[in-house]
Amino acid sequence: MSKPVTVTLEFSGGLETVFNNIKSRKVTIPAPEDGKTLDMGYVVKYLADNLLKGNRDMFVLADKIRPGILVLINDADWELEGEEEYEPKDGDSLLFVSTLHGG
Amino acid sequence: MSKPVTVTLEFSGGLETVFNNIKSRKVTIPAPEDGKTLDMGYVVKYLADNLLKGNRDMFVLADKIRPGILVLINDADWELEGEEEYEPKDGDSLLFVSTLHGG
Amino acid sequence: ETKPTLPLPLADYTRYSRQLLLPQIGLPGQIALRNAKVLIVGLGGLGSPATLYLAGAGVGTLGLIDGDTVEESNLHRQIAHSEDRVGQYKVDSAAAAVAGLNSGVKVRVWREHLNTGNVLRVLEKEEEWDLVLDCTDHPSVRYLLSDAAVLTGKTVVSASALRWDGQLTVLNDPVGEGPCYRCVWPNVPEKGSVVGCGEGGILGPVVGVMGVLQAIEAIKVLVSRAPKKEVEEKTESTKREYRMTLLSSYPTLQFRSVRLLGKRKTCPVCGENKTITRETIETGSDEYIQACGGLPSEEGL
Amino acid sequence: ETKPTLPLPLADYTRYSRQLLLPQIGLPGQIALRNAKVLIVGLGGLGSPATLYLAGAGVGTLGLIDGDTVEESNLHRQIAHSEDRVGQYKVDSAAAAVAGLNSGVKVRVWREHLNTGNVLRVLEKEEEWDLVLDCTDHPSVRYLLSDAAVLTGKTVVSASALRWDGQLTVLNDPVGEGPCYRCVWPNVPEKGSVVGCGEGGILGPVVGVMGVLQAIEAIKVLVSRAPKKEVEEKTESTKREYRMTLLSSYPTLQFRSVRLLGKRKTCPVCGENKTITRETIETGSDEYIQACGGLPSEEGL
Ligand SMILES: [Zn+2]
Ligand SMILES: [Zn+2]
Repeated sequence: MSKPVTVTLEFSGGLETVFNNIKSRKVTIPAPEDGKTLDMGYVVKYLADNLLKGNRDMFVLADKIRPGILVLINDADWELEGEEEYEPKDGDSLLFVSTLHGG
Repeated sequence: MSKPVTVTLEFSGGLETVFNNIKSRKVTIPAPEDGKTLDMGYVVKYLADNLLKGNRDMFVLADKIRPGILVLINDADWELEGEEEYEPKDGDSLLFVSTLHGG
Repeated sequence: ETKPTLPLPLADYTRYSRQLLLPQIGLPGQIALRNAKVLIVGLGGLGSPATLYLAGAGVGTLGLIDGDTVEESNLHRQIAHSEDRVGQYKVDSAAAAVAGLNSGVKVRVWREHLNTGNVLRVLEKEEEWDLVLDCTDHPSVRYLLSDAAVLTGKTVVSASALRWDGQLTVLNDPVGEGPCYRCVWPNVPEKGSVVGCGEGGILGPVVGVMGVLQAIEAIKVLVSRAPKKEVEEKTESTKREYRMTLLSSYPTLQFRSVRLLGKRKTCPVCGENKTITRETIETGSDEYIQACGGLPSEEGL
Repeated sequence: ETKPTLPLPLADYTRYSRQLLLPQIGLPGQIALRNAKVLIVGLGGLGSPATLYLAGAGVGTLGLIDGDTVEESNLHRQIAHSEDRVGQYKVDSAAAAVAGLNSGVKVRVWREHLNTGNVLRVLEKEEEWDLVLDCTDHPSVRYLLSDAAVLTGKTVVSASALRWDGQLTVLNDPVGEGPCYRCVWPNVPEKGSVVGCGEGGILGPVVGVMGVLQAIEAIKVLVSRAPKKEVEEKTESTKREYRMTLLSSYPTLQFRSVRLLGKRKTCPVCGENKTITRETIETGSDEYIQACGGLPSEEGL
């Protein structure tokens, strides 16, 4: 069974507007109640259910990160780390970046 | 007696030109042979004696960091950390920044 | 004016003296800049400073493409334009600014938006560009330009900005090796789905910083292709990393450099199963229409 | 043009619409910018873009001081100037650029270098500046300007650049609380002692980025003094930190933000034993002369 992890959560590119204008914050993610693994898939759903204040569709589609959002674990694309299966460690930085199109 | 430490050494603002154009490099600083403490005062002298390739006066004056150079330990002014007496730990980032005046 | 023995016109040694002093530029770098042809797509908040700084640096030929005209509400951030050029095509206004700053730069203009009908012609047939700057304000055009750049073998220096934030990446660099826009953003957003489609505010110098950074990265790409210089920087030899620079300027100024995945095997334009080709572009795949409200932008962000 | 009931001229709502949309600016912020008076010291590589972007943003009054005239070798990086203004005072050339971009901005010019004889007059007596930008190219002037700003209670947005590198700090902010230039760089360098005195190369967009960042920081300082806005950012409440932003753009683009010591008790201008006063400045302490070759700069970096 997983333990809770404390990570630094960061939002950029406008995503902060659906997370109560958080740019950067330390957050403790509790272990899943069903005894499952505390992985990034769970973190995304947890954030959408608990921290998100605005339009849920801006962040997830059917509980998956939505197109146009880059997820970075310790400043590297999460696909380099195993994507939804990565199990965050205490002190990890999780950065969610929305594509910008303006010019 | 001190043990060797492995730090990331970085130079900015033109100081890299007297350090063989190193911008960033992992370096292991050996323990002082005289059994003294491996502190920042020692590190500065060690760098001047061993890594510096150009004009020594650009980096030190009488073995002390010269005016116009900011020393940052893990991105904070070394005076916040104890200056010459700070004992670097493995993994520390030591950044030496020369003042720039151009505009 | 040019003595046959001088590799640059005599006046250039004075004009670019402060830049020639840089060992990473020097004479080979300046010659590379002079011979370079750079296409700038979009003459708004990004394209304005990018164009001025590339002109200042002595890039020999600049191509400018944009179908918009200058409006007064552009002037808070689009510093290549001016009040007395309101109503002109942005490319003509920017060409005037270039002529004022550096009359030695050749400028070609296209008074049209980049679209599926003209992209291959502009990118490849009408001029041999060494580099392309994505300074557009629309996701559809970003995908289209990147696709066409992969197909025609061009590196793209891409930037974007909104509100207080900015993003910068150099795409398809080295050509055929680096990731493209689709490798970085594989899922084309639909209209209304992403923060940033539609109307959002923007601070002038925020988009300005991103445009100036594009000029730095463009100069580095062009100069890196010059014959090797005397001084080579000593850097840790590491596997080539692809990065994106993020700016977040409010409440505190913060830049970060994040590591990208690199080229994606599943990318439809540079991956193993290519479904985007010259032909699909020329026949006008409607994918570009769907993204974030379609082609072309009339908003003039 | 202005209806008595409107807090801004009607045309401003259109002109600054994209900036008014930002909740951190909004109407109170735009009014603060319109009422603001900003002094820009140095109209070279930093001052050029800083001036243009502040003018674009609608800062009501800009003061420009510089004793240099425009030379052709400036134009690769000093984008507020132009070929047909070579030979003019830089302040007049920059004023022309401001007038072209935003004729609503009032401009005052001083065709002289900042020195011990004029600094208190320009900073305090002739106009009530809300903010000062240090865009100079000389260490002596940087110390002099910072000293005078502390003594007259002005915040300074200070930047510098050389080769591929840049540095940015906001000094004396909040006024009386934040560190000054001497708190950051307590030991005045002597001529020839520091990399960067004398002739060094510079890439245009590198100094350009730093100047545009000055404009961002200046706008934030000015807007932060406006009456509180509706939306307040939620940030971790932490002790006020003072930071310097460093740019290193070669071989890879890298910004970092480093934490400064803050105000220094031993600082001769803002510490416990003040040895620098209005009087020592006005009588022309020769300390400013010693630093890095003395006042004023004739090099026009
Ligand atoms: Zn691709
Ligand atoms: Zn001080």
